[in-house]
Amino acid sequence: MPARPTAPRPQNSRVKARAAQPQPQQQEPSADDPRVMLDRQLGTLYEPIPPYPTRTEREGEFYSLGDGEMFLNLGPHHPATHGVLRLVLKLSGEQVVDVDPVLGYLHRGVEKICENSDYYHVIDQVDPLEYVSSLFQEWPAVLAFEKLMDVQVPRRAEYIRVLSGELLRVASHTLFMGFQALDLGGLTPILYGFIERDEIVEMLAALTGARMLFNYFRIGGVNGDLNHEFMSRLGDWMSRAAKQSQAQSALLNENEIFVRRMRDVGVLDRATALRYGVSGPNLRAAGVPFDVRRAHPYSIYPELDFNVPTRDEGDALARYLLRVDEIRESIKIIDQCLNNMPDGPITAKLPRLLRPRPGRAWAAVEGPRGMQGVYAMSDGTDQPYRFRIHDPSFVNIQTVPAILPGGLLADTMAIVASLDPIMGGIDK
Amino acid sequence: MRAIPIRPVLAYPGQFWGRRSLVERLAMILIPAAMVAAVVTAVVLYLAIPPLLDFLGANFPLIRFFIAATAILVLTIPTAFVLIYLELKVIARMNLRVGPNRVGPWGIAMSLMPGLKVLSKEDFTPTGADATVFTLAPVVTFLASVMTLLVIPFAPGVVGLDLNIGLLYFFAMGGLTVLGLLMAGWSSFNKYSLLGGLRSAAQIISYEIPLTLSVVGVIILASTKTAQTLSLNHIVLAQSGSALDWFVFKQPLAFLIFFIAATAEANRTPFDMTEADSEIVAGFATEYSGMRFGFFFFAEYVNVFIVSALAATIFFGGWNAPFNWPWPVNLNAFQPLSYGPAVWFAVAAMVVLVGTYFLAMVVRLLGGRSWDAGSALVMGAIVIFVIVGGVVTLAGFIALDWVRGIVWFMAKTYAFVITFVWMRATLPRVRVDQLMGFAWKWLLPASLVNLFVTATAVLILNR
Amino acid sequence: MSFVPGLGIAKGMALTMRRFFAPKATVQYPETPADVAVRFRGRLQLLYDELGNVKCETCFQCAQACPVECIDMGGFDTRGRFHIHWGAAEQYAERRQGSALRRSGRPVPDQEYTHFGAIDLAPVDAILQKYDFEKTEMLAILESIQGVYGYLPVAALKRVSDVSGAPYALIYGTATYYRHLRFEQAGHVVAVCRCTACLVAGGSRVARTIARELGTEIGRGPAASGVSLEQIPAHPHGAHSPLVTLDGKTQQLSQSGAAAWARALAGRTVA
Amino acid sequence: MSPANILPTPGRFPRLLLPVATLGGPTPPARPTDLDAAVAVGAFSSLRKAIDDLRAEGVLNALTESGMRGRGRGGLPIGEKWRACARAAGDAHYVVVNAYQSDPAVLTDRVLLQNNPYAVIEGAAIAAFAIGAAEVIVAVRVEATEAIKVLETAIAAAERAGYIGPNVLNSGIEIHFSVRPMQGSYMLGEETVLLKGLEGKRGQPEQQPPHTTTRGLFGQPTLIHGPQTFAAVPTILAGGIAGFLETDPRTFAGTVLVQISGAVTTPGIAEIPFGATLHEILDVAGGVPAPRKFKAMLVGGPSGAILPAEALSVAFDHESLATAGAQVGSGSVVVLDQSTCVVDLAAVLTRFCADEACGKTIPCRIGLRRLAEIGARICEGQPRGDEITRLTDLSADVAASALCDHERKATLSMLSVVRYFRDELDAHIVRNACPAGICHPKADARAGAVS
Repeated sequence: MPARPTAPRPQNSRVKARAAQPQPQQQEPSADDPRVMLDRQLGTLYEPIPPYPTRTEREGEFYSLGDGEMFLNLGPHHPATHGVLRLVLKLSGEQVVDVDPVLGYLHRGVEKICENSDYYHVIDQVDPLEYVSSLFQEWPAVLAFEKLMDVQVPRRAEYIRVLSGELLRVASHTLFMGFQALDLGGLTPILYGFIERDEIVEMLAALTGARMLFNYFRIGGVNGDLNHEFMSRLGDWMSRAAKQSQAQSALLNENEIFVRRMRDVGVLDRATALRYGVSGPNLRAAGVPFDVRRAHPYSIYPELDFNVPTRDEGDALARYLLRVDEIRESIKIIDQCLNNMPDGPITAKLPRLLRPRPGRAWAAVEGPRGMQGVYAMSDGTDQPYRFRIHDPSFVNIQTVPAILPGGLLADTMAIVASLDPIMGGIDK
Repeated sequence: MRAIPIRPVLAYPGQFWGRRSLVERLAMILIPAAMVAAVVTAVVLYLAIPPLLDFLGANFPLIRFFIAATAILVLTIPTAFVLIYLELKVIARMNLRVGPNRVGPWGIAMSLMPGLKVLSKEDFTPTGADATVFTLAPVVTFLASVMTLLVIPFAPGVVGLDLNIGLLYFFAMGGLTVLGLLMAGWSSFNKYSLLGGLRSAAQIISYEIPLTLSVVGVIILASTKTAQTLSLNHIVLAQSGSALDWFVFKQPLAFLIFFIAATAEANRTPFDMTEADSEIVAGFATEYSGMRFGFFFFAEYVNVFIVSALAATIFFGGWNAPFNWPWPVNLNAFQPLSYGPAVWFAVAAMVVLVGTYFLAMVVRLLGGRSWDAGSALVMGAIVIFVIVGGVVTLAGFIALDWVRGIVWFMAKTYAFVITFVWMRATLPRVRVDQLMGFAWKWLLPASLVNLFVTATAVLILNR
Repeated sequence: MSFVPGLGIAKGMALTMRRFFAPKATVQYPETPADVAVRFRGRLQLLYDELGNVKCETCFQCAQACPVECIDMGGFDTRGRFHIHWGAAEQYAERRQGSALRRSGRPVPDQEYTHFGAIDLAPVDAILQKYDFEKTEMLAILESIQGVYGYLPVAALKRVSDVSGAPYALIYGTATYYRHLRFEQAGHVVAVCRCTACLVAGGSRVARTIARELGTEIGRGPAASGVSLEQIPAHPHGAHSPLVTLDGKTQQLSQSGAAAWARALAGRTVA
Repeated sequence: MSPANILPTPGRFPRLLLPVATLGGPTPPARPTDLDAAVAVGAFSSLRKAIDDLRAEGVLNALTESGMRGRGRGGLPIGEKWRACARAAGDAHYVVVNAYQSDPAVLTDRVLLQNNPYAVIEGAAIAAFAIGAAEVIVAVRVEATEAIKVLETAIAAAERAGYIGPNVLNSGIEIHFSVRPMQGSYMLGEETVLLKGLEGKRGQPEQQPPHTTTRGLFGQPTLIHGPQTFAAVPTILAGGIAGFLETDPRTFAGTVLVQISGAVTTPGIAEIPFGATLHEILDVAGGVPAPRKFKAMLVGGPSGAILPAEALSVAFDHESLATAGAQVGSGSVVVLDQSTCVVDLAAVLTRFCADEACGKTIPCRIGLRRLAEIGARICEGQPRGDEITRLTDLSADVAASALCDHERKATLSMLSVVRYFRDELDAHIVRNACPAGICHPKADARAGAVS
């Protein structure tokens, strides 16, 4: 076979012909042609005033600028908004005059999805909502379905649920302390927070198999029993848990700059908190000792003794210190759970296909950010007819227009961080 | 042999160059370039030396100033890189992290990377921005902070220009940086930068006054010793002798005020309002990118270096040793240059080459198989240079006083730099109005009181 | 809240300085493998169906599509051929390191191959040079490697993957698909023709009895007896059917005689 | 008589592909690779005609008007296919001659290449010219050593003479030929699998559309046909469109090579025009010798169908075979006599198709294996209750979700047994008896079995 020339072969005729044709001329100049002039009002600063006529009186009043005032878009793409939250601030100088929080950037219609999935599938649909503490989302869903199908959960499963829930509460609060300091400019607490949270999350991975979205609770119990790896890690962590969180808070609680930035900032008093329906640490910091574990007891909380820390000032510092106290309480609860953990099965007997009787059920749980509730309605088929999720952060974020005006721009960060909102739960 | 059908050649980088690692590519470019440069400079020097010498002799001071100015400008960039690396590592260590350790041995090249990245990025001007002011702002900021280095006495003879109004010049140039920040804030047509610019103006102006007043006390003390009280060199000379003569022990309150005001001046952590990440995104530098942002980035770190240098000079006796060495050691017995430069050069070359190979073997033995020949050699060369450098500086430290001066000066300055970085790792940010209130209500009165007390003390004691 | 103004800040600074000297929490991931919990559900691994054979046909489509080449397979495939197992699926460190080095153009250090059985890789480089490292010539490259070594050693495949830059999954996929490429040294080869004419003449019964006697299947490779059973690709014209050849030589076999012949062959090689 | 020899066909059958001495036809050149003799008989004249006066557009029009169909399994009109490939944009176009005869028993392409290489080369060159391809790849089986030798010498001779190569008939067009021997998998016969093999990848078929005419070899537009299609193209352009239509307007234009084997007096390869009936094909091979009686005919290779005596009147072309439940397939016709058990043969054929499946789609990988198990159960006499309904449903699913022709046609053998030999099937299932005596050996029926 004669060796063929290895010179690169010319394109075949048709391709060469097409390349030789003159390129079509561009008629109108492209958008980024420098000669194209922007519209004439370049001189005035851009104001994010919506083009459509104002729909409500409140919106009209918000979007009318006084003299010396300007709008500032804080978010949705902003380093300190805990996810995709947009706050339209009306500033006069650095003073915040009015706020309009815009939500919905993360909305994907989870409640509608749950209506099209069977009862098992709903549980892991609910996990990514409040992703920092996903067990507390599964818990109310599972409780509601158990009420619908009146299933009796074995005691050992209840204890394991409380144990893993309280562990996750500690992890969530540690992370909160880190983010609060980060929003005020401290670089180190966020790292300490993540190191401790990682230890707890690794432990939960040994128990449930996942680090963040656990999908561990089942209707009538839990997915996996305690195993040696989980118990050894838990024991190791318990021995130094109290000392660790104490050291972490020492860095911040007495730090003058931190305290001066947080005291009397974003005061949420009893009346407004109750009027907005706030729940959880933000409410208890305003002096109302409401805790779902005590007010509407569920699972085995009545048998556990722990007290509900409350503070009266209602400012950002109070909310922060309250969460530090709650970590201590949770560690006490975990200790009690470990000491009197009963034996027995971890799940109740259930048919493979769940068709609960037509009816409605409401169940609520005390999550790290407040009352997580689920209102499930079933119509006898294997898919829930309606699956309403009550998320505490959604309510907490509504109080922002009430407590933000009056403070400075720097305070917005402190206040929003102290409310500890999770956008996944807000937008659902 | 079956014919291989021809098909479109995929865009695949040349086998040879595409397969070389970064180290090999650098070596293949740098080594030949270095050799050529050495030969060329040798030839030029040989030809140009005689006429050059007498021209220099004629107008020496002008040449000296010109060399000093370029030296300072050239030195600021490496100091900035060292500071960036120092900050990355120290903050990481404090966060229980390890910090950069992948790019280059122990992550040394990590500070180089942002520098190169900033050089390569496109720096565009946003629409609506005032182009000229937008472009000039970084220049003003960077030059203002670099020019202050001219008057700082690094060592007895080593000072850019020994102005007799050194301190006044220093504060004048320091004040210019705020002009740059304002220009940047206003011109980038972005609300966040506007806020950042205004904050920086308010902050630096309100801290300028306590800063200058706190230094006046030192000037009064220095006037008891020397005539030219404003010249930094003379302030350092005034503090010669043992550590007890340093002004920090005579002016403790002034030092405290100076330190707080200096952190605000350099926009460092408790007071980094102008570039508050969590509040106004990146403050005045929000719209900047590419080398313009690079200037702001370096200006910040050079500022930290300058402020620590000034603190060391005024309060901690610049290049004075804390105590003079009781057992005098002199090296005049050992006159290295007496044997003639050729011998000296040969000895040095021998030591370096043998050292490199020996250490390369040691590295290969200790490091195990993960070190291939090339990087072991490079590592050996680095270690031998470090050792030789150490020995030479030690000899210099003992023999020459300006080497000793530089070492003490750098030690003190970097102690201050580390404290600034330490504060950045720990403290959260102060609110703007608290910042202002603190300056006007606390620092200003304190500095006035300090001034009054020092004045009366000098008056009474010197009578 | 302590009354001394600077105390809180000082305590904070003291804590950070203490932590400066404390042992660090970072785990250098690729060097020290992450200690993943036993019950961790995020692990990529093959599942078995109720009959106990692997659900996955190991056709390597996913491995070839994976941009970072972190998917790899082990165990037996549905045709019973044994794949080289890369160790526990979450041991990504060792493999990802190799592929990361390769994609960045840096040479992968040699010691990666040794635990696959050291062979002389010079002929492989010669073959790659001849085909100009062309990924599309993979079939020709594999055939020449089999020509040199008599089978396809894994070290050679790894070498081809590293030098030519073709993802290992592509090479492994091609190597396991074509019947004439084999992974074990070929001992005696019994070939059976399964063309329609031979099938009509009872060829499949003969093939099945031989397979049962030799304890292997067509294309599975040598079983305990060391004899591998292959399929004749095309019926050479002129040969009578059903056609059975031993190492190329045709055998006169009837359906009944096949079993005895095969048992004798297996016995002879084993004994 | 070895299956590779060429059977003489009756005079009225047109002689297009094999230049074999027929009663009264032109005498073929002594050596197939003798270029001058071939040119004398008219080789490469159509290529010159195409390049000089017909131009690319003319060639496409001529092919469309002739209504010529592909000889492969699809049997689609090739005019449209070439035009689509010509129009498709791509960096480079390719022409692939698929001479990889995957059916182990069929040697038609190999014999064609040995006897008439220049027709195939000229046809491929015309195709390359028509669609603007600069590269023609001939994929052949490694075992066809004789065909490869002949083909390579023919290509070298043609290149030296300037008919192909860098400057085709000094018209400035470049057409380079290369021969690629392939081996290793039955599936390589399918066109997209062959392309994967040429690219050195795992041989698994691709979704069509996009057809290979728009995204083929290396993602560029590729034209793939068997050697018989390419060999017929020059005769169309030379004989003019009319020459083609004279044979029989109602059937397809052109002829196809058929491999006749099994219980016939003279097994071999015959050139049969489309439209000839199975009976005529049987007569060409001399019919079934005296002691044996004709029972059935396996048409279409391993994934073909088993047709009974009544179906002998069916014409041998794509549409009518499809109605009879068979396919042209690899062009193999196997004649079966009384001694073969049709059910056992169908089961074995399905087993073969299941083993050779590439495994890309689940119905083909798992479905065919279950079908083979059903066939095996029937033969071994442990059938489950509703075997036939499960058989037909499963076959329908497998064929419906087919990704390539192998999967689509693999179920034909079992279905044809259900359709035509229902009594023999029931004998196996109900009475657990095998009329032909293969599945359950009865003492007396053994004598007739073919050893």
